[in-house]
This record gives sequence, structure tokens and C-alpha cells, in this order.
Amino acid sequence: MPLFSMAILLLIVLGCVFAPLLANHDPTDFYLSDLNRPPGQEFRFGTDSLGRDLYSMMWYGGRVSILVGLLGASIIAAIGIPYGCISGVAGERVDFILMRFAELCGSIPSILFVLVLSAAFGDGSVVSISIIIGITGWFGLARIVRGEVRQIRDSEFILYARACHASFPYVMIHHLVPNLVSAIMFVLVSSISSCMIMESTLSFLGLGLPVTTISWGSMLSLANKALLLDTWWVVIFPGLFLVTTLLCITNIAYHFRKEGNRKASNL
Amino acid sequence: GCGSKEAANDQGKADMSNTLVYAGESESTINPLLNNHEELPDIIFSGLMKYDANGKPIPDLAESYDYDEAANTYTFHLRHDVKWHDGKDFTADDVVYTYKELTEDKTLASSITSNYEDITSVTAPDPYTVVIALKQYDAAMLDYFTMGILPKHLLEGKDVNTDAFNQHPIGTGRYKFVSWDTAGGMITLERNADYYDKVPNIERIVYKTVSNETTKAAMLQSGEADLAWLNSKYAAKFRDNKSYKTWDFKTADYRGAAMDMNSDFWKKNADSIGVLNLALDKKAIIDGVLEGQGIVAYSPIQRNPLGTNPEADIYSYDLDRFAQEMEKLGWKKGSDGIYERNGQKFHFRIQTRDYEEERVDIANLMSSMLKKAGVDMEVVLVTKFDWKAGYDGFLAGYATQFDPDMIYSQFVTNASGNTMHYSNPEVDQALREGRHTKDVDARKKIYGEFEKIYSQHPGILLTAYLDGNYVGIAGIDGLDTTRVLGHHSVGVMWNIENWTIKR
Amino acid sequence: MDFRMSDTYTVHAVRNVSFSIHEGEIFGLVGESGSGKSTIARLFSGIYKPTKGNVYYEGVVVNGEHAQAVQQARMRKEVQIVFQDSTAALNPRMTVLEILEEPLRIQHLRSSEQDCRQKAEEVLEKVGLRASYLEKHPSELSGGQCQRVAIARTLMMRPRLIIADEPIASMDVSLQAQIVNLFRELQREQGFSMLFIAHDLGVIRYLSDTVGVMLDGKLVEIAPKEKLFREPLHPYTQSLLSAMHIPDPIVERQKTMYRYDRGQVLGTHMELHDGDHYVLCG
Amino acid sequence: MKQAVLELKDYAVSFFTPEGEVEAVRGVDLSVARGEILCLVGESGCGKSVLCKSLLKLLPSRPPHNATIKQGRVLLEGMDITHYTEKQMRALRGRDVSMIFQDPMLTLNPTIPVGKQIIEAILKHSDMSRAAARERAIEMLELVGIPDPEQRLKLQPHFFSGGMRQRCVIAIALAMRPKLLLADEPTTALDVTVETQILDLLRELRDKTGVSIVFVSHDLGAVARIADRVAVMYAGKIVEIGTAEDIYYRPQHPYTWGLLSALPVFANPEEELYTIPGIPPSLLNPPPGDAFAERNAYALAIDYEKMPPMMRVSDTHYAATWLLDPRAPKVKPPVRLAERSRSWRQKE
Amino acid sequence: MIRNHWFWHGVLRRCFFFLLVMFVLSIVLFFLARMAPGDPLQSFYGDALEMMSQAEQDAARERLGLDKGMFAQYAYWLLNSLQGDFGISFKYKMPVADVVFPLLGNTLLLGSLAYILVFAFAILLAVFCTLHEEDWLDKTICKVGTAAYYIPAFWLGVVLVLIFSIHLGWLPSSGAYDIGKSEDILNRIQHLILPLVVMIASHLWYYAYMIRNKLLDEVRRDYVLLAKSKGLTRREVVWKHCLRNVAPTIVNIMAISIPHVTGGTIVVEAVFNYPGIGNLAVESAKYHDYNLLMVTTLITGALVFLGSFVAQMINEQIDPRMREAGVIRW
Ligand SMILES: Nc1ncnc2c1ncn2[C@@H]1O[C@H](COP(=O)(O)OP(=O)(O)OP(=O)(O)O)[C@@H](O)[C@H]1O
Ligand SMILES: Nc1ncnc2c1ncn2[C@@H]1O[C@H](COP(=O)(O)OP(=O)(O)OP(=O)(O)O)[C@@H](O)[C@H]1O
Ligand SMILES: [Mg+2]
Ligand SMILES: [Mg+2]
Repeated sequence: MPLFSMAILLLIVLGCVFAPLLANHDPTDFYLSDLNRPPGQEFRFGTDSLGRDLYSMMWYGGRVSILVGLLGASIIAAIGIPYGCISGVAGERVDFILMRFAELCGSIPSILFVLVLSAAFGDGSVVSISIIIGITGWFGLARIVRGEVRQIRDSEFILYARACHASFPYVMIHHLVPNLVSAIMFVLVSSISSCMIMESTLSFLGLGLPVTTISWGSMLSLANKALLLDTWWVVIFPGLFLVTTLLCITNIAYHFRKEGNRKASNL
Repeated sequence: GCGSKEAANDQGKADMSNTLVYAGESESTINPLLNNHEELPDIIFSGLMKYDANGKPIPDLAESYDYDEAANTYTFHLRHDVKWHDGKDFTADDVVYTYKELTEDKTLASSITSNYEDITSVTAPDPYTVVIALKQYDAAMLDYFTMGILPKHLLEGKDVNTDAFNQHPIGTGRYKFVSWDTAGGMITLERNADYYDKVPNIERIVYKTVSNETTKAAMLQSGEADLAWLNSKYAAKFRDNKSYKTWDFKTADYRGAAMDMNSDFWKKNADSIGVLNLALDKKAIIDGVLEGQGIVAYSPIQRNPLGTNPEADIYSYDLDRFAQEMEKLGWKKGSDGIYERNGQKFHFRIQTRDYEEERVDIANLMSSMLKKAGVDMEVVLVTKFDWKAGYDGFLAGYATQFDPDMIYSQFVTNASGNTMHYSNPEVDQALREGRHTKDVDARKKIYGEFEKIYSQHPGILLTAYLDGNYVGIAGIDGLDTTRVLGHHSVGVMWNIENWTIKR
Repeated sequence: MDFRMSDTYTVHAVRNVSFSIHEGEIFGLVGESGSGKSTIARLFSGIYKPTKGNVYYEGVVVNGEHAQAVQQARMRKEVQIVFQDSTAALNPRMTVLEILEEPLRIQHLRSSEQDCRQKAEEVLEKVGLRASYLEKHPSELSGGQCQRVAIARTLMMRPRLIIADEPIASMDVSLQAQIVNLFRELQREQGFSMLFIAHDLGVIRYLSDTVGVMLDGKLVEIAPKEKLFREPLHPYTQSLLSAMHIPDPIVERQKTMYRYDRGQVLGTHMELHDGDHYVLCG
Repeated sequence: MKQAVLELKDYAVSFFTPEGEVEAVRGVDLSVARGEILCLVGESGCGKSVLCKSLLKLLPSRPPHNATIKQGRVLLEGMDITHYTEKQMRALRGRDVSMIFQDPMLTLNPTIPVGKQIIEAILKHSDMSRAAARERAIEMLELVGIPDPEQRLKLQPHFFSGGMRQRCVIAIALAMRPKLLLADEPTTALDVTVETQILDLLRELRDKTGVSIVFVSHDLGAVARIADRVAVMYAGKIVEIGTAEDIYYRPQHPYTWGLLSALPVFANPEEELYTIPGIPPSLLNPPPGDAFAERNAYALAIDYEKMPPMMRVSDTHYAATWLLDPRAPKVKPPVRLAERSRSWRQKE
Repeated sequence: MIRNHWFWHGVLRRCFFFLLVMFVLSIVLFFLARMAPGDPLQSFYGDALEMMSQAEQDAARERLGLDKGMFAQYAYWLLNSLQGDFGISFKYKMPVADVVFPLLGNTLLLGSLAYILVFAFAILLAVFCTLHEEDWLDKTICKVGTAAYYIPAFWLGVVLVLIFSIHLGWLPSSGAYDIGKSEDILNRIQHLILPLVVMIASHLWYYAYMIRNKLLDEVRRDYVLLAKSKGLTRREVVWKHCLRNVAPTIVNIMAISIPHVTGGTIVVEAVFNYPGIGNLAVESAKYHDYNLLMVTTLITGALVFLGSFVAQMINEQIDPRMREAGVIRW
């Protein structure tokens, strides 16, 4: 059991959930008399060049980032997996068309998609931005799922289900997905990270969440400025939280993917 | 682009000792008509007039000029010794062509055309004389004649907006365009040895197109650039370093939240813009964002010699007064701490361009301060302003470094630069008067009056004037900080012919 | 039945095959590897659709345009398949209970949790496994046990026809014997018909009533077991029988296999030899 | 007796897994003479494959499957190779000892032309030129009876039928003229006619090249065709060993009886097939006495306590059962088996 | 001969599909771009748009070809593009081709080098991990690799600039080459090092890990035993046998990764101020520079589709099994 990862993740998640209790400053406030303070008693992680308290921002920012990451990744999974499964089991022609379609979507710059979509759901809320990120990010997953499905689709346990006249959704949910999970776990988990980073990029481009919404991603983009100003804490903390959280999620996910009893290597 | 190959070979041999590498903004065209606040058009092209150290127009391509008050005509006597960089002679036809283009081409993608509205005709009685007739006297007209002149022989009959000339400019200025290497992100200029006036000391300028402020600072630090305009925070880093020099220019460049008077919100609530000033601790913003490199702004022509009327400074940071005034205006705080009036929250959205860090920071700080006072100013980052997307305003930056009439186009009802749809008959009146008055003292009074009137009903929540911090390697000399610079601290190269560089 | 392999060429896996399996009969199918036995099994169980010809279930067409939905649905319920590699035929992510429930679940016949469990226990007992296996995963079971689970799964549906595609090929002798016994017992008890595919002629001879011999996608001979083993007519069948191993070193070493010439053995049409003995001639 | 190519002395292999020690091979004594075909039979999981693979040190040696030679010695032509390093083993593999595996569909690399796979084996152990190696490969393919070897050299295994693939595997194995060939169920995946061909091929190759073959199978019919000697394995031990005639006509061990009885070939369709009751013991914690005792109808009390030693039946025939002990009650082999033996001989 | 014939048949068929797909892509893009909110005139005229009267704006629209119906506009665009005229860029006010092509080389250089290096290292790393499966080495690489993969690219880029250009002064912080050194390969390489490191760091593990997992499955196959029993070393087995068998997967992954890697150049170009079309694509989308957008995106699209077609063809050559289609119809 990855107890260590679970403990850390739990701490971070609890910290974000109970952000109002933990935060000792207003995360959106600018403490103009305390610019660029290094970590200390009052500002535990220091302040940035505009006097924002990084410690409080961290917990509030985590809420948004983790939410966007999980929500975005769920949407990616919810679209990418069924799409990949359909394409994987479909005949040559349908598969060809589905894959070309995915490639088509994948080769359009996501910025353009985001522009169009944000006009459609343009309320700038966390949920709508997650949806946008999800909708524009599933193509890669779909292709990988398809590849894996092709390998197991003629397995005899699936043939049996087919012989019993199982519907496609049944086969997908009971046979394909469970046997795919370990193969695509890494892709799934890393889509959490790409969603978080996408959110920060979008915010930075002015296409994402309003500037007043704090997220780890937007904090990371502050790092850009801070580096030249020698305020290492502004650079390090958001990165540390982001990477740690993702590593913990990865570790835990790997544990639960039920790696089927792997036989010994022949090498 | 083409030509870059040979140029590259040439440069490969040339030594870099007398070359200035300038880290500038990214560019798309070099044409004084199309981009009027950037450095390069200024040194490649020259106008009938140019500015001196104090921002006063003096003759340049013209040897002298006469003004006929009765007929409202300017007669320019052109220099005879001017040649285009391609060797052709410069004549009055070029001037006529340029001003015709400016006044008659309705498709010109330029924001300055309304400055020339008063011109009724431009004629060339002989190759070295140009006569420009105006509808009426225009005090700023001499300023506007500083606009660079384009070569007729290269552009006539072509679409100025899109011609390849814009990327291969030929001018009459101090520096010649050599090559634009888009793949390398640099524009190379060489001094114009045939320049009719003082030939610059620095032999070559390499203008690197950089889209990001951090990169500019990094380039300076790693020695890839010699000179750059940095924001105050980055500039501060170089101040104690012996190998760098910092020049702090005053600029007429202000930042403030300009409201769109056509928006539903301000149509109803325009009376409550001025009072917001009371809730802004502008000094704190300057110290916080600008490292103290700036001054508190109260008037749009505050850094102009004809402006700066202290009587217009009627709002100082005072939250108590703010509360009182708001009450007078009929605003009541709602349960969420935000003022309400007639069932409407005091909430408005301003769009802010994301490419300049200081703008974003200032907007954020303003928003935070207003929020504390009970006003919800939502900041939305955009890539480019979208006037049709229904925002209630935008974070404005504008400079009136030369004639105060430069604000005419911004504040006069329906003028070309009046993107906030500001309309105040008294202001219109004052600015018109200022434009058509000749006497300097009288003008100063008029503009002082304007400042007072305007401050009662402002359209812009002014915050600060920024200083222009130029940082360069220690070997650069000759930058002159007397000049008040413009928007984005443009104009630093006004005396580039006097600069020297030692490595 | 054709397989399209990209656009370039087509494999005729099975051609012009007709035979019928009667109520309560065990039909043994033998033949060369790759001769199309599995393809026939899959055609019968509806996994493949024939490119030509029809599959009838109780005299009613169940494929193609003229298929009757009701009959098709009935066939789905009443025809069950058992595969060669039992470990591959059981989803490694499911428990035995889930595996056993699966046909019910797919056919929407799963009533209550309790009933299902009980039924699964009964069925497991029939194939000689304890109820404690219900919670296990296939990877925790031995090959023989997996095959028993696969057989138990077919019994969940009260099948009328079981298609067993080399169900014992990967087992050792004593396990083979156990599974063969199990099949026989169950068949006697429940009276289902069976299509039994195997390589081992010994098993075929022991278990089946009628035997079909396949070669290159064609049935070359069908006959009641005794007739076929006594009097094989088709050269391939003869060759097959001559290759049948006898666990007797002296006999085996001296025996020579009858080699047949591929070109000559395949004919075009089935002919009745005598009574119920058909052979491919022409 | 001819010189032994392979000799195992009290050979034992264990897997040290997280669950505990799996004693897959538990003290095997065995020798294979030059040009001899020794068949290993026994039910699934009794350790036949482990034995073969461990001889070539092909077992997974890293956690979590630590396979180790726990005791005993392996002599190859009198040379002790028990503690050979991986590098020394590599020199032996393919040159002195080769191996064929069960499924030809799986053991040939599907993406590499067959010829290349043979040539690779040749080049590994000799400094022949590529052309010479190619010649040799063609020769080998001819030897195993593949028509048109020159053309087929370039084809990937995909284009071969199962039987041809297994021939190719044999060609690879024999390419360097090894002294010993370990064939781990090489015919299980093939149909009877092809199987017979392969068996005959192996016998023929033995005659031509003098290679010794250890042939693993659980198909007693196939074994009967090819074996010179047969060793019956149960739960990691050899329980009976003797010439083919010894084992088929005069089996001594109750397990061998069980195996032979379970064959369906001559079973009467009216009666059930005989099956050995119970399940094979776990090798994770093998019982102390005779591992077969629990399933043995003839088990004696001592079977549960003490492992029976190899008892001599004749010069060639040994069996590990207490039934052969002089003190044991005399039991007759099952009647059915006896009858069957008789009937075979009558047929003959 | 026959194989050859089918090969060319396949090539032709794919060319046809390629053209078809590009056509569809151009339609999708064309209409999608015009669905995005914002006025393209704004890009062209900037703030000057405000002062233009409606009539002037209409005239401008007409000149830019924005006045016609969308279908007419598309037809017009298509006709012109087929003749090599991609229109003018609204933002740069010059022909799109002149904007894009000088920068294309830079991006292709960066992208293809990164692409090659990412996969070269990914394969090396994957093989190394496979040979040391479950060792502490493998475990450490997995942990470090995952962590490195999660570090945001732009963040890493800035840190590298800080260390290697600013503090150590070893490498330039920006640009594609120094003044007058466009032909100097060494200089170019110097400028490419940091961008490449960022590109590699932010993509490497994703692919290395996928390949590693495939290889781990592969070394469990039986042919490995046969190969080893021939006397091959572990390394030879992995390099000569396993890798060849996972090649189709790797090729597929490589095909999928084209948009991923080209997407990566966008970030890197921004961080290192590296002149390239990645930035251009983003800009054009943000500024509604339709013509520029079409070209930049069609280039990426073409790469993606070419990549995937090439991948299929390579795979069919490597592994004849790939040519078979499944037979079970769903
Ligand atoms: N999925 C498939 N795609 C293409 N061809 C196939 C497929 N499955 C089987 N075939 C081909 O159809 C023919 C018959 O195959 P089938 O599996 O039915 O043979 P079989 O008699 O069951 O063989 P075995 O005894 O080896 O199981 C073979 O030539 C085979 O190559
Ligand atoms: N990697 C391993 N780790 C742990 N135990 C193993 C491993 N490989 C084999 N075993 C155990 O060793 C024993 C012997 O296995 P082996 O594969 O030799 O059987 P076998 O006689 O070849 O059977 P079959 O006839 O099925 O091939 C089995 O009980 C098996 O569980
Ligand atoms: Mg089959
Ligand atoms: Mg085995």
C-alpha cells in the first residue's frame, strides 16, 4: 500500500478542502507593505512581488487545480475511452473514419477550440473550463485505448460475451475497460497533470479562469517573473505542490490498477 | 525574408564592436503610417518636422516653413540634399503622396488619421515646396507634421496596408533598413552615411524582436542584448550592478481603467466614476507594482507642459469620504459588502491586455482595493481588445508627451480614438478651443480648465504615470533623459545620432 | 465463410459445409489444424456471420436477412460455447461468481443476488468445485479448474447445445479424463447436444456419436463413430486414423503413417456411402 | 553403457517467491546417453519444464521469481556446469545444448524472417561468413524437411503452417549440431498427422546426427512412438524410469498405472474413463512423505512419512514406491491395465 | 512483384485519403475559426477600426474578402490556395506564405530534432529499464522520470535559462541563432540546446514509459526463451528481437505524438523567444488571422496525417500480421 503517498495526498486535499481554516491571510489580497517576503512566521511560504500570501493562495489554488485536473481528466476519460473502444472494435472502415476524425480534431490548435467553446460556455467557471479542457484533450487517449482494444478484442472471454449477444456497452464496461486500465493508467493520470497545466496556460492567455481565481497553474506562471527577482519561494512552492500531488496520485493509481498477476520475465 | 542571406554573410565578417543590439517588441510592419508608436519608423523615416529635446517641433525635412494665418496654409521649403535610402532624390511629391494617403485613403489601417482631419489640400508648387492648407488653425498640426514621409516612387498605386514595403522600408532617416531576418527574430539597420544631418556614431543597430518581458531581461543579463526597456521590477535588479546602466525617463504614459460609456452599466452610473478615485491608494500601487518608478495620476495630460493643473487633483485616497460620497450618490452596501443602487450591484468588467505584466498587476490591485471599498471591478484578461464583447471598460494606457491636443481624439465625442465613447460637451468645447488657439499661455489656461472640468466627470479611473526604465550595458552613452517619453516609453532613440557604444 | 484480410486477399476458411447435429447427440469434429473447425464453432455460436449459406437452429434460419429474431434470441440462450484455452476464456478481472453470472446478466435473466449465487453454487458443485471458489479470480485457479468454471458457465443457461472447441487440448492425461467424464456425465444428465472439437482421436472415439472430419475448410467425411473408425473412406481420414497414437511402444514404432496427397483428396461434393456415412468425392 | 551426455545428480530447483519456496524439482537423478531419446512424462505442473529450462539456466533469476539450483549437480559430457555463469552458459546454449518449446506459434519471433533467426543462431557460435551461415541455414531447413528452403528463408513465420514452424524451430535448435536437445512438449500444439511427422523427424535426426534428446510430453501415445527410455515425473521427482517397454508393459509405480489407465484410446465408451483421484500436491509446501500418497489407492502408512527411494526393478528399470520394498504387501497392477497390455500384444 | 504492386496501390489510396482529409480539415478549420468570437477586421486595423464608418468598414471587409457568404469565402480561399496563394495575414499585413515559410524551418528543425531525440532517448531508457526490470535502477528511473514529466515545461524552461544563461552564461537564453550566424551550425546548436532539453524533459518519460511497458510485456513472450537458448545475450534479445516486435507500437506512438510534440514547440518557442510557427499558430488563433491560421494549422495537420499514414505503411512492412483486419463485426 502506498501509505506514504496516501497520507501526503490526504494532507494536501484536506488542506484544500479546509482552506479557509488553514489560510491565515486573504489569498486574493495584496499586502503592499510586505512585498517579496521570504517564508517566515507571518507569511509561511513568503509573499510574491505584489505582496500576496503564497501560503493561503496555495490551499485555495489547490482547490481549483485539483478540481480542474480531476474533472478534466474524467471528461477526457469519459469521451476517450468509449471512443477508443468503439474504434477498436469497429470494422476497418468505421475505424478508419473514427481515427481520422480524432486526428483531425487533434491537429486543430486547442486554442482555437477553446476560443470557440468558451464562446459557447463562456461563464468562466471552473466547471466550464474543465469541460473545455476535457473536450479538447481526449484524442490521444482515444488512440491509445483503440490500440489496446485491438489487442484484446478477439480474446475468448469477449467472444463468449458476444456469443451470448452482449451489447457493446456491456462488453465495454465489463470486459474492455477493466482489462485496459493498467495499460492506460499512466496516460489517464498524466492527463490530470496536463489538464492542470492547460488551465494555467489558458488563464495566462486570458482564455481561462478570471485572474482573480487562484490556481496552482496561475501561481506557477508567476514563477516566470519571480525567477529573475531571486524570490525562490515563489518559484518553488507551487511547483513542489503540483508535482508532489501528481506523484502521489500516480503512486496510488498504480497501486489500484490491479496489475494482473504478471508472469515472470523470460529475459 | 529575402536579402537576409547576403546580409548575414556581410555581417559575419563585420565586427560587432560598433553595433547596438536592442531588445524590442515584436514587429509586423515598419511604416510610420501604420505603427505610430514604435521606435523603428522614427529612425528610418523622417518627417517634415521633428521634436527637439523638450518635445517641441522643429523643421527636419523642411528647411523652414511659413504659416499664412489668413489662408490657414503651411508652406514647407524642403531640403535639397535629401536622398531616399535607395538613392532616389526626395521631393515634394513624396510629401504630397504621403499626406494624400493619410487623408484620402479610407482603408488605411491607421489610428492617427483623425489628427489630419483639418487638412483640406496638399500641393507641391515646385519639387521642393509643399503647401498644406487647413480648414482652420490647428495648434497641434506642427506636431503632426513630424509624421514620417513615405517614398512615392515605391508605393504609388499599391496598397500601403499590405505592400511588401512594410517589411522592407526605404526612408530618409538616420538609419537604413538592411534586413529583416524573421527566422532569427532580428531587424538590422545601418547608419545612413548620406544623412543630411548628423550621421550617427553607432554603425549598426540590431533590433531583436522579443515578445516577452522576462526574455528581454534575461537577454540583457546573458549579454545577448545591449539595451532594453524593462519594467520597473526587472530594472531594479540591474541598478546596483556596475556593468549596467539604468536611465529613468519620465513618460507621459498613464495607466487607468477607461470606462465604456456606451455600456449599459455606465449609461446609468457614469456619475459614480470619479468617486472611485477616493477608494484607490494610488501611491501604494506605484510602490507595489512600479518600485516607486512613477507618479500618482489625476489628469490625462499631467506630464504635459500645458497640463498639470493642481486644481484638478480633487480626489485623494480617503475611504471615509468615499463612503460619504457613495451615500450621496444613492449607493447602499448590500449584504455581500458590495454597493447597490436601484437594484443593481456596483459591478463592472474591464478587459485587460495580458501582454504587459504591469498592466495586469495594476488592474488586479485596483480591483482588490475597490473590492475592499465595496465596488466589484472584475478584471478579464484578453489578448486584444474586443470592443464588441460587452465589457464595461478596459485597462487603458495612453500618453500625451507632445502637444496636449493628442488627447483630442480620445475625449471628443465620436473622435477617432474615443474608444470609451466619452462625451461631454464642455470637454468637447475645451479641446476644440485648445486645438484652434495659437497663443501658448491661452492654451495652457484652456487645458487647465479642461483638466478641471474633466476631473468632475472623468471617463478614466487614472492610476499612475509610469517611468520608463531603460537598462543597458555600461558602455552605452548618450541617452538623454530630458525628453518625456510616450506610450510604452517610446521615443528613447530621439537622439540616437549622439549615442556611442563601447564594449 | 470468408475472412477478408485487408483488401488484398480473402481466406476461405470454411466452404460448402453442411451437417446437422441432432437432439442429444455428441458430434465430434476432427481435422487438420487450420482446417476451419474453430470457424465452424464460431459460426454456430453466432460470433462469425457466414458470407454464404445459412445456419439453422431447430429448423429455422438464424442468420442473414431471413433470420427470425425470436429464434435467434432463443439460440443465444440455448447455445453455449466452451473454448480451448480456458484461462483466456475467462476475464481475468472478474471473480468466478461474476463469470458465472455473466450469461444471465447479458440475457437480463439475473433475478436476485441470492438466487444467482445459489444457482452458481449448484452449478459449481455439478462440475466438482466447492462453493468457496466463487470469490476467486481465474488466475488463482489451475487450468483444469478454469475449464470447469467455463463449463459451469454454460450450465447456468440450461443449454440445448454446447459447442466445445478443443476443450481438453491443453491438458494432461488425467485432467483430460476428468473433463471428458464431466462432459459425458452432464450430457447424460441434461440431455443437451454437443459439438465436440478435438485433435485427439482417442477422445473423439470415446465420446462422440457422430464424427465429422475436416480438411482445408471442407468436411470430407461424416459418419457414425463406429463406421468411421471401422471403415474410413476418405484418404485424409485414413491418414488421420493411421497417425493416431497408441500408447504401446512396439506397435507405435513399427507403425507407418499413411501419407495422403493433398491434390487428390479434396473433392467437390458429398456423397452418401451407406446409410448415414457421407464422404467427399469428385 | 554409452557415455552419458547429460547427467543429473540429486538435482533440485526451487523458486523463492514472496509466498514461500516452491520446490519445483526435488532431487532428480538422471542420465541421458549419447544418441538416446529420453522422454519425461507426468502431469501438468510436475516440474518438467522447470527441469529443462533450469538446465539452460533460462529460469527467471530475479525477484519475485528467484529460481535457484538448490542442490545437486549437472554434468554435461562429464563437465560440471552447475555453477556456470551466465556468460559461460551463453557459450553452451545453442552450441552444446538446444531447446525447443511447446508452441511454435509463440516461440518464433513473428517479425523476423525465419532464415534470419536460424542464421543468427549460427553466427552466434561460429565465425562463419554470412553467406556460409545462409548455406548452412538452407541445409538445416532441408534437413527438417521444408521444401523450397531458399525461398522460405526470407519469409516471416506468419507465412508458415504450424508444423512447418515447429520444423523451423527444430532447425534453429539443431543448427549448431548440439549434443543435447531439450524438447519441451514440441508437439502438443500440433494436430496428430503433423505431430507424427515431427516425431518421426526427431527420430530420424537422432539417427543422422547422433543428438541426444530429452523429450517432454504428457501424451503417452506420442511418447510410445519416440522414446528409448521414459521417466515418469510426479511433483518434482522422478517416480519411475525405465526403457519404453519397461514403462508401458511392466509399470511399477501406482502413478504410472494411473496415467496409463486414464488413456481414452481403448476405453469402453460405456464406462467412465479412469481418473486419478484428488489433485496434485502444491509444491509450495510439499508433503513430507510420498507426494502421491494421498491420491494413491495402494498407499501404505509409510508413504505418508517417508519418501520412497528409487528401487531397482531391473538394470534399466527403477521406481520410487514403497510397494517394491520387500516388506510391502504384493499388489497387482489394475486389472484393466493388465488386460489392455494383453490386448495390445494380441493386436501385434 | 505482387507485393510491390499492392504496396503502390496502398500508397495511392493513402494519397487520395490524405488529400481528402486535408480538404475536410480545411473546411472544419475554416468554419470553426469563423465561429470564434471576435472581429478579424480588428486584427487588421487595430484601434483604427473604431473610427471607421460603417461604409468604410464594409469597404474594408470587401477588400479583405470578408463580406461574402462563408461558402463563397471558402471557395475563394480554396481556389486561391490551390494556386499557391494563401491570402494575406491580417496581423502581419503580408502574404501568409511570407510570414510562415521563413519560420517554418526553425520549427521543423526544433520539432524534428526534439522528436528524434525524444524517441531515441525513450527507446534507450525503455530498453535500459527493461534490462533492469524491478531493480533499484529501474525503480529510480521510473520515479525520477515521472516527476520530471510532471514539471511544467514553461517553468522548467525559465529555470534552465536562469541557471545556464544568466548565472553560468554558457548558453544563450533566446533566439534561433546569433546575429549574422544563420549559417553557423554550431551556433544554431547552441541555441537549440536549452529548448531541446525542455522539449525532451517534458515528453520523454511519457513515451519511454509506454515503450517500457510494451517491452516488459514482450520479454514475457516465449520467443525470448528460444532466442536466449540460441545463446544470445539479454541485451541482444531485447535489441534484436523484442524491440523489433514492439516497433509497430513505437511507430504508432510516434504517429500519435506528432501533435503532442508540435504542441510542445509552442510553449518552448514562447519561453525561449524562438522564432517559429508554433507561436504564430497561437497568435493567429487569438487574433482571428484566418489565413495565417489556416496555413499554420494545415501544416500541422498534414504532418499528423502523413505521420499516421507513414506509420501504418511502416508497420505493414515490419509485421505482416498488421495487414489482417479483424473479422468480428460488431
Ligand atoms: N480471425 C481470422 N482472420 C483471418 N483468418 C482466420 C481467422 N481465424 C481463422 N482464420 C483462418 O481460417 C482458417 C481456419 O481456421 P480455424 O481457426 O477455424 O482452424 P481450426 O481447425 O480451428 O485450427 P486449430 O486446430 O489450429 O484450432 C485458417 O486458415 C486460419 O488461418
Ligand atoms: N516462475 C515461477 N515461479 C514460481 N513457481 C513456478 C514458476 N514457474 C513454475 N513454477 C512452479 O513450478 C512447478 C513446475 O512447473 P513446470 O512448468 O515445470 O510444470 P510442467 O511439468 O512443465 O507442466 P506443463 O505440463 O503444464 O508444462 C509448478 O508447480 C509451477 O507452479
Ligand atoms: Mg481451433
Ligand atoms: Mg511445461
